[in-house]
Amino acid sequence: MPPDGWPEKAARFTYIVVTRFFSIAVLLAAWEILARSGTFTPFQLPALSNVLLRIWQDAVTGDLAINTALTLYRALVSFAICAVGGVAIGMAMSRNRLAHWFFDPIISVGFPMPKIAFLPVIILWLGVYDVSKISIIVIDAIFPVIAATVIAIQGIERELLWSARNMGAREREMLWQIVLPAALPQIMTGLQVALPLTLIVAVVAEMLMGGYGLGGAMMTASRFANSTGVFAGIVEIAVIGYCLVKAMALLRRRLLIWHQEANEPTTA
Amino acid sequence: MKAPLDRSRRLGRVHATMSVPAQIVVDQVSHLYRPPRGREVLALDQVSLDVANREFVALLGPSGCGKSTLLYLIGGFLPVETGAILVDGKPVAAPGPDRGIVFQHFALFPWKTVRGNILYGLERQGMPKDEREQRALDFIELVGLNGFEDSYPSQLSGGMKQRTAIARTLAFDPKILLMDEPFGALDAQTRGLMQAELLRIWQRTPKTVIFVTHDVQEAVYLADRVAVMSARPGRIKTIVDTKFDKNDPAIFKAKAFVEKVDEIWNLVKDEAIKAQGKRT
Amino acid sequence: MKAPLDRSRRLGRVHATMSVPAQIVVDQVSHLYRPPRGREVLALDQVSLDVANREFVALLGPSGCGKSTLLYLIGGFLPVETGAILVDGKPVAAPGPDRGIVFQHFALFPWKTVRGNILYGLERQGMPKDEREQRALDFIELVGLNGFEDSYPSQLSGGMKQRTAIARTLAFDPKILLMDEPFGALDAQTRGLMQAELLRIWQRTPKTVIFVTHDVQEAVYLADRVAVMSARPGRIKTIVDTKFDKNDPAIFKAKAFVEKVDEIWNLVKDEAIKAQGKRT
Amino acid sequence: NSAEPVKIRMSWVAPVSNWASIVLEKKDLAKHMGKSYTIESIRYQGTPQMIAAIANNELEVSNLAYSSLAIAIGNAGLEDIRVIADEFQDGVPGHYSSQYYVRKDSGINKVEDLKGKVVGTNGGGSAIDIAIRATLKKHGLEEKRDYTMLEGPLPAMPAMLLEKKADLIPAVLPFALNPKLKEEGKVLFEQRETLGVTQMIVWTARKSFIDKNRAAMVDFMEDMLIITRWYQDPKNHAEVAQIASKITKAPPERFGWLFTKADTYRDPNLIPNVEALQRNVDVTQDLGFVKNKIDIKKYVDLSLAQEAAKRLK
Amino acid sequence: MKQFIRYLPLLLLALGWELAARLELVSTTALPPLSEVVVAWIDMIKTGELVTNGLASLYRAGAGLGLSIVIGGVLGIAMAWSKPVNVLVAPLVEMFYPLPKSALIPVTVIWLGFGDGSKILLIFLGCMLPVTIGAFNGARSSEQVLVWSARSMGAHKLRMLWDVVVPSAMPELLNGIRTALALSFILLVSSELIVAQMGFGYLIGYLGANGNYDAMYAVVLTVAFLGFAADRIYLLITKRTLAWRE
Ligand SMILES: Nc1ncnc2c1ncn2[C@@H]1O[C@H](COP(=O)(O)OP(=O)(O)OP(=O)(O)O)[C@@H](O)[C@H]1O
Ligand SMILES: Nc1ncnc2c1ncn2[C@@H]1O[C@H](COP(=O)(O)OP(=O)(O)OP(=O)(O)O)[C@@H](O)[C@H]1O
Ligand SMILES: [Mg+2]
Ligand SMILES: [Mg+2]
Repeated sequence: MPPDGWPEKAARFTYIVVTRFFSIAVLLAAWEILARSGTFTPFQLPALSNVLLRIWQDAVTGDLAINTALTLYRALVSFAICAVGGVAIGMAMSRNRLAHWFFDPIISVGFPMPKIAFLPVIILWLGVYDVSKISIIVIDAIFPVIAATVIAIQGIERELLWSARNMGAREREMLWQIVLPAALPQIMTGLQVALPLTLIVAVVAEMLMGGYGLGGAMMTASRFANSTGVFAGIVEIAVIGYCLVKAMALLRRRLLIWHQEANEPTTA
Repeated sequence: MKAPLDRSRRLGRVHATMSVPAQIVVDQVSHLYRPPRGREVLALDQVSLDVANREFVALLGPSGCGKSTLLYLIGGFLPVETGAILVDGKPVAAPGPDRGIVFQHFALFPWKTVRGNILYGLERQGMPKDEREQRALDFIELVGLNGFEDSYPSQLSGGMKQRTAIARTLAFDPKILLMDEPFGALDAQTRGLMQAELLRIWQRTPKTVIFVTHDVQEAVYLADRVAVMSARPGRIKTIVDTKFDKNDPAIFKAKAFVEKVDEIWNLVKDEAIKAQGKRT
Repeated sequence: MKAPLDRSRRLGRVHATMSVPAQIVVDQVSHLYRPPRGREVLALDQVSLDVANREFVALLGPSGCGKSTLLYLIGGFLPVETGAILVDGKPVAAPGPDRGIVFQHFALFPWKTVRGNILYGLERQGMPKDEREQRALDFIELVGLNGFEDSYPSQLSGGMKQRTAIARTLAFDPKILLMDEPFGALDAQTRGLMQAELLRIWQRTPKTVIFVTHDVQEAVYLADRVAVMSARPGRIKTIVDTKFDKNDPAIFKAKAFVEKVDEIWNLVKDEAIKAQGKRT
Repeated sequence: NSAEPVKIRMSWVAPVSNWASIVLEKKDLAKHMGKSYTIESIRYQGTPQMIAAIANNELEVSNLAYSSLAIAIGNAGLEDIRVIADEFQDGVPGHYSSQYYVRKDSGINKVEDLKGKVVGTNGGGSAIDIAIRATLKKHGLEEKRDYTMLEGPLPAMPAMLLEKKADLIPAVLPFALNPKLKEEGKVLFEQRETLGVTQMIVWTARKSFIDKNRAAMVDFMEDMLIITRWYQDPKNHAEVAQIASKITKAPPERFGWLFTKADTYRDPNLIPNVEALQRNVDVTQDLGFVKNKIDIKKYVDLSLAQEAAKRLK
Repeated sequence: MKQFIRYLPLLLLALGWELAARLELVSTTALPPLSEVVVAWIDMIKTGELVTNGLASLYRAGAGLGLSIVIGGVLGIAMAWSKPVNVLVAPLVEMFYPLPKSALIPVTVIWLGFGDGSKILLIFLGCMLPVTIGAFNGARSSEQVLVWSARSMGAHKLRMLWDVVVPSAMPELLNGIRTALALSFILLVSSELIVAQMGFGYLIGYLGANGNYDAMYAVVLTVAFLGFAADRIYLLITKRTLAWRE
């Protein structure tokens, strides 16, 4: 085998990009063709090219950067709270009977509760600024993390816990050094569910409460029947979301390099 | 409720008949597994066993007779529900680094490399960094895993995993060693080397060892006493003295040795046949 | 690229020198593990081995030399990247029920009971319900697990898991048996019983068997030929003929038998020492 | 000619105050319902969804605020939309006009004092939102530069004011009746002071639909006239309060004001105030919500309501 | 008694609510005391509208959830085990995951209108995310020797997926389904809030628009209670399904 020269590398890279984005490209092409075919009015389905143009204009004026930064900030701060809080509550529930007693029914009730209905209360308590938005996001996205943590900890092989106890690990150390890594695969799954949820709820909260942010911009566009603006928002959120989801998957791969899933499945 | 009375009587006897007080006292211990679904299994039935300080006891018995269960109880992993287990005179309440255990299925941390697995116990003992790194290397060397320090358990062969587990437990130098078929997955030669190393460590830094094995020769060779367990529900059937000069290379051919092996072999055989008989 | 030429030459030779065509042909197979992170390991290096129809071959070798890897390749679980493996004249492409395997770590389905595990293969063969239920019971009986039919693997002792794995593979009666230290976790007696059963099955419904073991005696007793592998990277070092009358109860004491055991023991020992030597 | 009755889907947002939420309660008065047409009344969260539904032919008769009408025509390009009837008008003399409250103790005594304050709204571009912006603009105040807009649901507005989350809030019926609001708040201005009569909400339908189903639509309008008149007839007031109570789960006593002089004006002939509508749409355009001036007369078709009214003479 | 202690935290929560409202920690217009909510609830049960609206809602939630479990599960497993599926489908899934489903309404309305179809689609899309991620990650982590085991006993590829990959993925998959179950109730309400003639979300929407918060919270609590019951039943089933995990 000759050493990899740049042409091979470039070819390989192109190949990956082409295959990876093939389906998206097809979707986008279908969109443009459909919109231009005249089947729909621009209000129903604006052409992709116009939407991109609009995004470009927003980028030039700086609106895009501000809105994106605000939405991301809200989503990521909430995500951090969900990750830390969710894992902590989940761990407490698995290791402490009192915590389990307290949280178990509350989670069962709180998880499927349509929390939007409490919006007026939240606005009155916390206002419409970041605190209230972040609170709404957190109460919506923390549950998957808690649930995943609990079920992950239940599934840990008891010999692993014994092993650590045997080598002198104290309860606190066990949590960090054994329970957490052993449960990590499923906790990561919970986080992978929670991250896009935080983005979704961030946008929805912005839509409901107005103000800056991608959701606010989309809501405004939608009120003024500005479809191009609405679809621009959809595209922007899709791109940001895609990056977040990908980043999370990469992080997972890094953290779980030891795990079975790091290997490509054989004998498929 | 006559158990408490019984126990105190028995404990008295132990102290009276042995010059050194036993380091591990297993007193009329029974263990019943109650799985959430499926049948209950009485794994141990009134097992009693005393192991003196620095003694090396081998545990033999048919498959499923409760050997692992007994180690788990002494290790403090399972709660002692009937009977009592004392270590150094105190009832066992929880696992602790005074009792190192090598699990039958290794129980390596899959997210740590070979080195990381071995280092873990040392960190927990609070050993300084340089020292523990050195010690980990020494033990990797000892079990012949040089070059695999940074491999994850999933990248090791069965025997290599087992050797990692052995190294991990030996490295943090517990006073008491509980070993559950520690050499089961090793080839004859590596096994011989490991046996020699174990003996060397045992002699240099004296430890009390309880060693489960299926190899009668190994048991007789390594142990001071061999406890033979009966088929399920497990009981201690007989305890045989097996003190030989471990440093004699010709020991395996010695008549006394071969006879001991035969004697124990027959004891185990009876049990296995009984176990088999019970089924049909 | 001279492999193809080489191979065809070699295959020719095989057919010429053996009266029956080999059922399993392993031809100059190498295997390199490339883990996602960590070092690459050359587990097998140009291994060649032919196993005739109905032959019983034992595989011996130091820990980590690639025995399991070789079985995985023959089983069709890992892709053959260099060299070739033919079974019944066809290159191995995928796993199939013609080659039954007993894994070193059992690989029982944790969500199925003992019975469910054994039934699984039979269901896949499309055996009628009554028949397969009966057959599962027979094999549970054979390995002495009556009473544990409905236990989950997590509720079994090490040896019991292993016996379940053996029963599962024997039950669906594959033409070729690949067994990776199948008796490693069994006590001497149960092991003896299992050996006898295996031989009985092998003689009654003839099979080709490749059998990895660390017990030299067992290898010599069971196998027609014993292949000794060298330390990593694994190669086949020697193949020794070991045809004895398996039905002679005194065989273990026979001079010829003991000599064979010694011969092979020494071969393995050299390898293990080499493996050890390599490290230091 | 066709035996199948025409399906008419009607939209509503707020119960009781939108006709579509209550007309079916008196369907026994209707003469043609079930024969030449049928009604489905569908609740929408807001106008954006209605505009999308109209565009997709999912909604035949929609109740749009004047601002939404301007947006539907100017931004969504719904050129064939037609105003066919009135729903209610704000500020008609002798009737209610939306009030805008501040706290008594806030020190805000005139609109100019709102500089730097927080102003509550139910959402940018709504009829009320535009009224606020227009009023404040008249007094020289611009959003963002001079005041902050805070969005919240209309029912929560009194609480937002009283809990000091907002300094000015719109009070529409029935939330304006909150006793604590009356006690601790005071009216800073009424909508009519700046906008005069506001044609708040109109019914619209697409021209294509009207043309195709003209006869059925006249039948429909006729029945609607009968029903809406019944509701506004003072002698039915007790029963009306019962219906409102059943729908909103609020006690009937709370509906004393409903369809009286204390309520906003509803035209008995369902005829909208086109002149006011033109003014309102112009304000919307002034504030920049739609680009171009809209000549609203082109989008009004009162023939249905007039024909129906003739039949009832 | 045991059950009582078990659910005591809920009682505490309810008490907290009642107190917060009675002590006017928050305006009672926005959060009426729980006792009044209960009164409103009893009224609505009597008139039967909770039941009729509930049935309409449950049908939508059930259909959306069912679809998301089947399609999401299959997709997740297929993405884990088939390269082509992964390459083709994964980018789309990854793109649609983080989209607020309500933002997609303009698109879904074009195809499905504002009827049950678009609501079910919305619930389906929203619930699919956790199921797919759970199935994907669970399927990727199934132990290789188990897969090999099944294959060597004659299971063909699809069969092996069903027999080994699905059960190995079960813990994660089930957890994903639990999340989806919860989300289905939330999404149900938000989709019905947008446009509806019937359903819990419709009730919540117009009661809220009318400022009738005690009746609105009665509906919210009904949804929460149904979700709670579903979650409890679901946990029971999970416990049985995963009994093999000691
Ligand atoms: N977690 C468990 N739940 C239920 N039963 C169990 C459990 N673990 C072990 N048993 C039962 O207890 C008995 C003793 O098991 P144990 O593992 O102690 O045997 P062992 O002597 O170590 O056998 P082996 O030599 O095969 O490892 C067995 O019959 C087994 O079925
Ligand atoms: N998944 C893997 N990734 C990387 N390396 C591996 C993997 N599996 C095995 N190896 C390496 O391949 C070599 C051979 O492993 P194999 O399991 O075939 O040995 P073995 O002969 O069966 O040993 P044992 O008797 O200890 O079971 C070992 O050195 C091991 O480190
Ligand atoms: Mg055991
Ligand atoms: Mg192996």
